[in-house]
Amino acid sequence: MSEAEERTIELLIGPQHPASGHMRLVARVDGDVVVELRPDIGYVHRTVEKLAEVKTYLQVVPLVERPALADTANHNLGYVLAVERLLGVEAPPRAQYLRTVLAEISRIHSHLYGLGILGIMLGSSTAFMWCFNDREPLIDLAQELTGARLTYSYMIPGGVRRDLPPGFAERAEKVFRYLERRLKDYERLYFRNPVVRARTEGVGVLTREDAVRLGVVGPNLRASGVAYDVREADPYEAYPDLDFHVVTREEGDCAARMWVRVDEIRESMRLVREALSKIPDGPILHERFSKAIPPKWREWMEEKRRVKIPAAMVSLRIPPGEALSRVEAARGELTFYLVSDGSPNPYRMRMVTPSFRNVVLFRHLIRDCRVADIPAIYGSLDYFPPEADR
Amino acid sequence: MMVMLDLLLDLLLSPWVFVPLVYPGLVSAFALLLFIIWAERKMAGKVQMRYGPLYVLKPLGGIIQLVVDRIRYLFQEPIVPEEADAAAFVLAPIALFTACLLPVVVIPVGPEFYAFRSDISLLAFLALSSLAPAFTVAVGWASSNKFSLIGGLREGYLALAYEVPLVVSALAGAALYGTMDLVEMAEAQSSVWGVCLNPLAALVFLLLVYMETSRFPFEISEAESEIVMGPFTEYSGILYGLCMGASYVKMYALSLLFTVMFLGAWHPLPPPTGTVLDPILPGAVVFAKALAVMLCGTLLRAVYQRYRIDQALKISWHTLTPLSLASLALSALVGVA
Amino acid sequence: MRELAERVASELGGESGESPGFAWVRVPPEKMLEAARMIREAGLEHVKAVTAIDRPEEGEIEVVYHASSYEPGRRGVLALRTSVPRDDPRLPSLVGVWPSAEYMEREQWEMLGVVFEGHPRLERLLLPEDFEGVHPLRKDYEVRTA
Amino acid sequence: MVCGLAGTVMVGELERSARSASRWLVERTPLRTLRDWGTAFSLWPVHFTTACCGAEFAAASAPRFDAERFGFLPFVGPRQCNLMLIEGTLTRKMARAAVWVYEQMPDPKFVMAMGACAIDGGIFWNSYNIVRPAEILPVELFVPGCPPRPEAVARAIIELQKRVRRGRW
Repeated sequence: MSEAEERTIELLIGPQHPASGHMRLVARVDGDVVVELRPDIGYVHRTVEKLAEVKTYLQVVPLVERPALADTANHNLGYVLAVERLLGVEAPPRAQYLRTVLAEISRIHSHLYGLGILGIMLGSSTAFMWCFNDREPLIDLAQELTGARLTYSYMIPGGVRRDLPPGFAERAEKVFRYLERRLKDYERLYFRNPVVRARTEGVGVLTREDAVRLGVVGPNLRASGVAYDVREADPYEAYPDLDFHVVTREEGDCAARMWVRVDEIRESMRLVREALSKIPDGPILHERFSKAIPPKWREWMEEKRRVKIPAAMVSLRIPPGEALSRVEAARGELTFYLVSDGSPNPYRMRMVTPSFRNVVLFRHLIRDCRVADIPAIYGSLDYFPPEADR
Repeated sequence: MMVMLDLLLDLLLSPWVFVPLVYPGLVSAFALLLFIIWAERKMAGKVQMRYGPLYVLKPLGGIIQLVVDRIRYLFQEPIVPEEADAAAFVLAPIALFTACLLPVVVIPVGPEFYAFRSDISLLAFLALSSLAPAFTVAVGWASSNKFSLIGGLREGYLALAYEVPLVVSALAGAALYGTMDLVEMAEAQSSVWGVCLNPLAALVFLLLVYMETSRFPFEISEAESEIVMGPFTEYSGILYGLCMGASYVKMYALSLLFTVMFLGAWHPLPPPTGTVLDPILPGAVVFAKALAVMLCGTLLRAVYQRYRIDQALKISWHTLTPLSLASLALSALVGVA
Repeated sequence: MRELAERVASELGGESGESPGFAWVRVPPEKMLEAARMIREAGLEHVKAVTAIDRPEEGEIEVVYHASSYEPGRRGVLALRTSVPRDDPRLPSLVGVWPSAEYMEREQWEMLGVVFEGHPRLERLLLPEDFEGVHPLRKDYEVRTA
Repeated sequence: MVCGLAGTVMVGELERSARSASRWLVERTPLRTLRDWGTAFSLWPVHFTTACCGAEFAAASAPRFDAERFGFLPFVGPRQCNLMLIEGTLTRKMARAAVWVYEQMPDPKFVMAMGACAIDGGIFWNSYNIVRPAEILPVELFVPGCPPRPEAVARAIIELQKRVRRGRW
């Protein structure tokens, strides 16, 4: 054991530790300074890619959502876009708007989940409780639109399953006004709190070159000054006709990542308001599938404003081919690479989630910093282990 | 037989037995423990827009939640890990609890009702209260767990950081009245309270009370999100009850001292009721003020996050120590005038 | 992206094509490092996904790197694909060119057994220890369906 | 107060007799109901999120569904907790960690399996990396749902409290 080895002790911040989520951080610590940290992930590896190869295209929709429970709409959207590009099908405009509305609502309450986790990592149970309490009105909005709290399975290849309930826009407006008022209180207690600023400013700085070199995604990338957002780089669904500008910060430290998420909440609220005001009328399911539905069910669909999934979609066979779809999930860019071989099951589904691309940050960021910085940096990365392990 | 009873009653009511046992001593500390942690969870709940413990006793808002927790600790299996040093593991928390409770003996209850009086009783209090960090380090070492070792060492760092300015600001308070005897100090505050004379010393003293008992902005030795429960990680059952209670009891002792020195101990004096309780009434005023100080101390849990240890040390060495020296100069000035 | 794919294919004697969502260029395994450096100079500085697809009928494993860039103007996705024999899948690791591919290559090694030579830390990532030598994402690894 | 400490400090015969005396005392009905009532209202779950149901468990202790009304305070160390909530899928690696944490917890301890994945694998039933918690831990209560709604978690807590108060554990 060399002399340096002698003085360092190895801290296993294991799966059962308030600062580690579902993974183990093996930290080599010398006194109060962290010499080196190695993430040991794989505790929630539930083999989504292997299971996708034995399920039909429609059965994969709920499977793809489970890993990222805090932000299911964007994962569902990513997979459905990949299938639609394979089929060469486009969802009708109204369905695209509905998808954008649900994706943005899911982004807002996923950011609040991330800010809540950062709050409890810094030690303030109030920030955690406030963030998780203010998630609830948004979950109610999503529940009104789709019927489920978190796992919506709302988007199917070719459209969406339900239409907008009446009076949704007014309720959404009420929730957003409440959230804006709350964000002002957050600034006094949480974001501008002198203790939080002392703990997060200048901690875990990610320079612009490192962020680009390591392929980091999402708010962690935009906090280092790189103005890259898939909604603006490769606009999908209804984003081209909504005026959307990317939120970035320059410093790249924990506070900047926190502030990017706060500004993105405000940005998403504006996007949902605009989408709800400009939503066109029309069918919510692509006619390739809706003409396969027997006429008796079709009036039921118009009258109930819901979709009955046709048999043609359940046993969907896609000719051999491959497609790639990119979606801006709450935690970053989500890539789906789908290879089909004509059978009802996908031949190979590759799902690279944003948290998996942020794993490289642990080893890079948490180096020669304090032991107390480990939870601060971990919380600011908004890293969701089940999504990274898939 | 009756004589025996009277003798016993006199003995119980005599200050030497009453003070350590009942009022500022054991019984009131335990009763306070049960109340203050419940109050903390309820206040944190109120700030966080929720109820806090409720269904234990719904009409009274779950006030006996801590009684229930203590019962659970009592019947929980006290685990002693093999690689831990069994004797030190069990005795250290008991020593820690007594070390935190010991200084309370010096606090006078009334103008002529006190257990221990000497012209340097303030120094006796400070000496006794500086025993506790040593036992926290012992607790941290005894449970042979990396996290608790770090927690214990952190307590060691912090102990140095807060003892020095604490003693200096206490001396500044004493210099106001020119004496170190707590009873004379209390008497001298009949007209104007210590806080108005030297607010700087009071503020510094209060901040250091929060740092010493690891209240929220400085909850570093048992920082939950970094080193699980600090020195008390390996403790379960009633041993953990003792450890968790120790920091609250130390806060109780220090807030009593803060009340006696700065908040005009028992002034305004309650009217004498002529009953046997007569000498103890001033103590009730001191208890009420100390309780107020503790409640606002425990409210900090709902407001602040947690400092890093180097920031906390920087705060105490760079700002609080010079401030306490300045308060010493200020009280010298005020004393002269 | 399409013209970059043609340029790389013409220079290194591969073929290129277009698929929904990305352009691709196929290159024999030994020319992978060269093609990657050329794509890197063209400005695509990070990798979005590294995928290994097991094709038992052709007896080979196809490895696909999806590269792209954050700079405006070069945000399309170019896939660099190659195929290696199934029984001894060896491939030069591209971590030197694209550091962002490190964890994904490690995962593909663990799941499909594609050995990336020169990878700094080719060790276990997601699977528990008792998966020594077993590569679950291969087609011959059965999963209960009933 | 005495019986808690008796097991650790005394030596030889004295310890065995003290242990049997304390057990006899605790089994008597007045003290037994007191212990069950105390344990029922102070169920502290250990902070050990095994999978994605952790989001709904956090929502259950968030202000809207506030599980702390039942004395249910999510706590950090396994030594101080008496309830372990398996939240969602238990993979092989996490199963080892779950068993370690279960063994670290002091004696009156309960296990609750939350979510369809914890009951019988849920949507990942045919995955090669999944373990059913019932096989490795004595599970008291199963909470269905994927993820179960916070009301279901609150209902499970009340159910466990009734069972503990009746002393059947």
